[in-house]
Amino acid sequence: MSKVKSLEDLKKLREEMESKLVERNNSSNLVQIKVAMATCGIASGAKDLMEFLIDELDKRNIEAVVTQTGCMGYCYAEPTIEVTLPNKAPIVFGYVNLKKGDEIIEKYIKNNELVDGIIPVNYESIEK
Amino acid sequence: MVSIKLSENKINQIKDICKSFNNEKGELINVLHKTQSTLGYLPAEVQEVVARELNTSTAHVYGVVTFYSFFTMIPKGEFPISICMGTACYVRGAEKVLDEFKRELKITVGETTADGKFSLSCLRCVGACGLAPVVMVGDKVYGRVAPDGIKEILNDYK
Amino acid sequence: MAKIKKHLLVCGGTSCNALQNEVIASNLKETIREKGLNEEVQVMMTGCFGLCEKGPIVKVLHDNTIYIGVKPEDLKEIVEEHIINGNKVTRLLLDSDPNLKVHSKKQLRIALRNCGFIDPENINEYFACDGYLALGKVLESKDPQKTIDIIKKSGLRGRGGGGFPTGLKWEITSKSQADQKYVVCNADEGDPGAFMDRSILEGDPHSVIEAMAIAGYAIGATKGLVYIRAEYPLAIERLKTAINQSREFGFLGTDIMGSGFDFDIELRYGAGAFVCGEETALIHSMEGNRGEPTFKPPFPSVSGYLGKPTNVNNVETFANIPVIINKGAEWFAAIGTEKSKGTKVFALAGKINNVGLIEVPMGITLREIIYEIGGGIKDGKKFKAVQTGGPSGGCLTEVHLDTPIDYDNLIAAGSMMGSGGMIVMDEDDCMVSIAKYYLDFTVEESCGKCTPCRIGNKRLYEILEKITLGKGTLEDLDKLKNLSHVIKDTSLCGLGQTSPNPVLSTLENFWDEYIEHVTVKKCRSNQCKALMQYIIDPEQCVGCTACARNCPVNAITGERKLAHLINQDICIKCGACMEKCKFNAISIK
Amino acid sequence: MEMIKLTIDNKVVEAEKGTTVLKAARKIGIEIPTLCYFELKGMNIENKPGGCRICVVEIAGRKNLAPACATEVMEGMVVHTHNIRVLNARRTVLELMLSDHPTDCLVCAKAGNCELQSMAQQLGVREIPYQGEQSTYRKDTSPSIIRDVDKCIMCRRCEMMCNDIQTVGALSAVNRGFTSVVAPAFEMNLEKSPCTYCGQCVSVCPTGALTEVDHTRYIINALADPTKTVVVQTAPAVRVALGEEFGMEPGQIVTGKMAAALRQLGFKYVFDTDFAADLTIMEEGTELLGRLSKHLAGDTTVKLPILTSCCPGWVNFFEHNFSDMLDIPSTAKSPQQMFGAIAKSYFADKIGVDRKNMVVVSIMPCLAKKYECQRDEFKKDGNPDVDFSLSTRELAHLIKQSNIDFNTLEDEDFDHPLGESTGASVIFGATGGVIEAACRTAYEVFTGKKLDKVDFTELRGLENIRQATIDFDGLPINIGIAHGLGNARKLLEDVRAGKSKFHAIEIMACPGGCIGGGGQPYHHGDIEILKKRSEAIYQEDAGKPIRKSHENPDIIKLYEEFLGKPCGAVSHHLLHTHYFDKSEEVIIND
Repeated sequence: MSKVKSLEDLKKLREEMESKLVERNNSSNLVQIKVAMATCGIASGAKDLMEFLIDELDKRNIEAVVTQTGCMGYCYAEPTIEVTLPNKAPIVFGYVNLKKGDEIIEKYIKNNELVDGIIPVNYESIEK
Repeated sequence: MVSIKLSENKINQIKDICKSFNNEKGELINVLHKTQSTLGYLPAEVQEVVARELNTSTAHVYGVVTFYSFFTMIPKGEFPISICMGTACYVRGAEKVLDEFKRELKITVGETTADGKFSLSCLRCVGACGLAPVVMVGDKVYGRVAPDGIKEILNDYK
Repeated sequence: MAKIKKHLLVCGGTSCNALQNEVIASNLKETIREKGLNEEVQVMMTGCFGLCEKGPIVKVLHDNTIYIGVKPEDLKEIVEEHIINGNKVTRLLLDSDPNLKVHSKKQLRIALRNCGFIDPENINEYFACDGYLALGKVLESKDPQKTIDIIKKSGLRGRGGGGFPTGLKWEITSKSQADQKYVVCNADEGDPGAFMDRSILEGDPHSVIEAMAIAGYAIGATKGLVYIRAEYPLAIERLKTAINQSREFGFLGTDIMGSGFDFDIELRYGAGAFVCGEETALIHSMEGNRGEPTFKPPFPSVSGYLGKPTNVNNVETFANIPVIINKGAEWFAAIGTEKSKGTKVFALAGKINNVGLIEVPMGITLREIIYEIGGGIKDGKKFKAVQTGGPSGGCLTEVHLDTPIDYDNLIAAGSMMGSGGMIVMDEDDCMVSIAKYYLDFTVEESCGKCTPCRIGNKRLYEILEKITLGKGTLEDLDKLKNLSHVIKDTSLCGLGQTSPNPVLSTLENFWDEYIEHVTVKKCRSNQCKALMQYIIDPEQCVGCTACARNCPVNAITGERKLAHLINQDICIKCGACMEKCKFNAISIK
Repeated sequence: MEMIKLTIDNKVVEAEKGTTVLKAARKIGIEIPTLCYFELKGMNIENKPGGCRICVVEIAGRKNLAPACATEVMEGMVVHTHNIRVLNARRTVLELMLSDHPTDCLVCAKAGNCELQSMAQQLGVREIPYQGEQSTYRKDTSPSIIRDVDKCIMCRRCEMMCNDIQTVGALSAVNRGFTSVVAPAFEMNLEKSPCTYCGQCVSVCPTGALTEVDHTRYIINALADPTKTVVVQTAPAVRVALGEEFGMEPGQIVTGKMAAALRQLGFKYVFDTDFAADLTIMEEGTELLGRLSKHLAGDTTVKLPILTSCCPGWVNFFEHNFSDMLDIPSTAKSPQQMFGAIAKSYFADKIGVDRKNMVVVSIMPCLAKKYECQRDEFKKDGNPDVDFSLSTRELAHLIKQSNIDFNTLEDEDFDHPLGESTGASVIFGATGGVIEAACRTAYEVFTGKKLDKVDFTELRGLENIRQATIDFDGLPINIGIAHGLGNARKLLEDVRAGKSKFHAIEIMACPGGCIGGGGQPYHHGDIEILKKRSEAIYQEDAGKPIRKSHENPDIIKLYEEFLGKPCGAVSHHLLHTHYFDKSEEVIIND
């Protein structure tokens, strides 16, 4: 890994990373899942859930990236995950145990059918 | 003459820890953290060795050990049980959970059961307020614990 | 391929009129079925939208349309016009309410901007979110004072509790002359019920690292220290990972981004002492000593860690810095109130439906937080108080619900911002017991150095305990008041100067409850065991013996099939009998 | 120096920048009460934790009250030291302190000298409204010091003395909050800690938490026992401080009254430790010259510098901390122990009393002496050379108990032969005195010449560490002096590192030397008292007809009749000792 030597270098690096993300978002069949893995999430079983999702999506031949992320703020509904289907807005699901995880794969990811436990995003983020 | 009764192996472990912090007095708290995580607790003899290695007084080391609630001079149980006493847990009934543990284990806070299996302590907030009341056994977090659910938790370790 | 193409979401938050939501959902489903769309349109109940005052809410997912105040008779129009014809029903649109337009969502995430969005262990994702750009800009400007000016102009105040202007603190430290200076990040989050800093470090550690480097450049320090609670293993792990990544890319180390500026960060661990959140105590703890505070001045910005000028800021304060640099002081200063700029992260907990981490603009009201973001009180109980500022804060009541929250208003209301704990209490919480709980905490956490805090808080606790045991007198209430004022007035550090706040604010706001405890010996919340009695109603009791069998101390006597009796001298008031009674024969008096 | 103008209680005062409000107020006669604050001005001893909160004052524009002891003056500051807010706060703080303090003042060892008691009087506290749990701890009695820390008010003065000044490290604040207290490691007995019994903690403790072990009752019993011959010796520093206990001005020399009082108390023989101090010079001086000569002759096995060994606190200190250098100090016993050894041999034989029936009592400015006289190596068949050591304060109690009006006593002399002393022995009581006395004798013995001027003023003073080079007729002798164990540590570390250039070093454990000993009347932080005691010591020296130890006629006689020559066989047996390794030992225990 080479060191970033100037602001220009950094800006290039950012563009590169941004375009990778854009590419990912524009992909026609890539499912993106973020698992909230802060202390409350892990305490509620987010680690097991993440492993489950990775294994099961693989087994069921669904092209997906599962990544960890920090606290989404919905502590009451841990574990929580955010699922982004190709060309769709992200949806946050709460109370996702393994059974619910399975249901999300089968119903929402495979069939675009929503399941219980959706948490509407109730915050604004700053514009980048 | 004060005598220190510790196995050579343990003394060397402590010395190595001190050395890894350049035997610096200012690193006392880091040294104590590392030592406690290695030996499980910080009995008097261990503090004597740490004091000597860091070239400070044993009284100073003891003063520091007794100031911070994280440090303990009593060996904890095989499965240390910690009840979160953060406000969120408190208003959601942590005290009742604690009382139930006390009754069930027949020990009070800061003690270890006779068989060395369980010890009981209270924690400040672990930051899992969404799951209040929260109990930790070792590193495992149990959320939404009710007084009648504690037998079940203990059964996991029996 | 999936048949379902469109989704309609109905808010299922418990604080909206739950019954109405049910009606809306089922009517909507019916309408969809009538139109023969049930194969391709799905209707779902969801969690709270945080727009409770405007409910019921229906959201059309595919084009992100939110309808507010929806009535059953509106549903047909929504389905026909919007779902089938693709024309939005403008009169019901969220945007049609001009008041809501600005704050259509109550929360604004600045400090938490990347939490739950990026992978905290992947620096590349941080780059994609303008990571280290602010540091790059600051270094390129070659003007530390300019950076300080931006922070000053932004109006950012310390998020750790005190609310001291951050830019001013930086300026003082920058002007202190020394061969070595330090930047310290206070991550010894200790308020019971607060976990903002932990979440930031777990979710976005790079923003804190970046901000510390910026602060280092601004004040002329090359060393940074993070003082972090040892009880936060995950945060420590992620921070370490992030520091290593940052070093690999050259954002820490020597000659950062070719600027000639050197900066690196080390970790120091706390060991379970709340008082170490106080900056002088924190510094003594980092030096390997007992975490006892010392009198200020000298302030750490003049003489701190190892006697050198030291700038101490907390995690959340730092998390705001890169955004302020990137988006400008004016942008930041436009958010919030006149004297409190930006947003504040709160850990919303207690008797509330949506326990969670929230970030709201300064100036939001408690009502908005509790009823709209928090989804109201759990189990439909009645709101009683909200405690802010942890053991240093106070309890606010219904009369404060519409007060805009900022540093100064909270102090005026007898509480304080604190680090951001926000605990909601309902009618079941006894306010004397709550005050006692906080004093118990303070007694436990007082360092013992100064008399008023060491002994005074203990005496406060003892008086409160006496009251909860039904032995209090009116004179005790006077003692509580005088003692509280003296402790605040004479204590050495912030801990003692604020520790009586829970007592004073409950005395102020719940005087009736105190009076009840000491005069008629009654606890209206039935929390003070000594003040209550479990009574068996002989009319209701069928003599099933369930209560007697479950009483742990054999306080209940009575023949089978005859009314039972609780011996009050033996009863320990555990409540087991009441739980077991199937005939509602046992009540609390 | 930049001057700051401020207003205190409506009076304008100008004070130096950096001064505290407390000191600025004192300048205009406003005495703000303090408890934890402690200062020995000019000795670099200051305790300023700002913890007791008794000295709080109101400063306009500040939201809470400020401790006067720790708040620096600022231009235009407006201070109120006794308005209603301040008075209520101060009184409440004191009431809180008293609510966690035993009220057994009637029988407390510190009664009458207790700063907490005085404060309660001063603030007119008549009841303690805040009652509750009191913190209780185990009482700990060591050979010299009693810790009754139920009475500790966490002023931290003892901790400061033990760590910052003495660097002994026996004490630290331990625990937290209400249970916090100052204690040795593991709250174990002082006896098991590295405590040197220097007693400086006792001398600064404002309450009865730290006091000396009281032996007066044993003395009364011994004096009443017809089978016992009770002999007393009094140390040099006692005579310049004892008067304070009877209302006299500090620095009053009461040698004659003291001798009279002791005789009236019933001591059969009233002797002077000064005699033994002269003897010490003979032995230690000879040892110094012996080592020096060998060193000059090129003997590399001889170690220099030689360290004085008359201070038992200091001996304890190096046994704990410098056990690798036990061969450096002089082997000469302290004057107290030399006296005991001679009293129970030479003198006992002379008057035909069996040593078992002789009780030797010492009056010392010191608490470590209590421990020293109990050491096993100073016993013969279990019978100690010195049976009891009383502090100056205990002697005063004893005199008061015995209905003696000290102030009106006629001066009396010491008895013979162990009461004859020189000016050289008197100055043992002040820092630098031992080495000055040694120089007076060593110079004359070494050079064979008479000293023109016996005053080595370059060795006197109160600076922490002093050094001087004395010209031994062309041979420069480098002398080092330290008082206070922290200063001693610095010199000793140089020696350990091979960097020391000294031939001889005098060390006294207590700041100021014995005049500031742990057994002296409480000075409550008044440096003037120590200075006056020191002046009195040198005044007593100047007034003595004989001012060199080797000219003491009774010492000369003692060598002729009994000891033979200094450092000879009898001396070696009776007057020299050896030291023990008291550092921690690791016992490997699998």
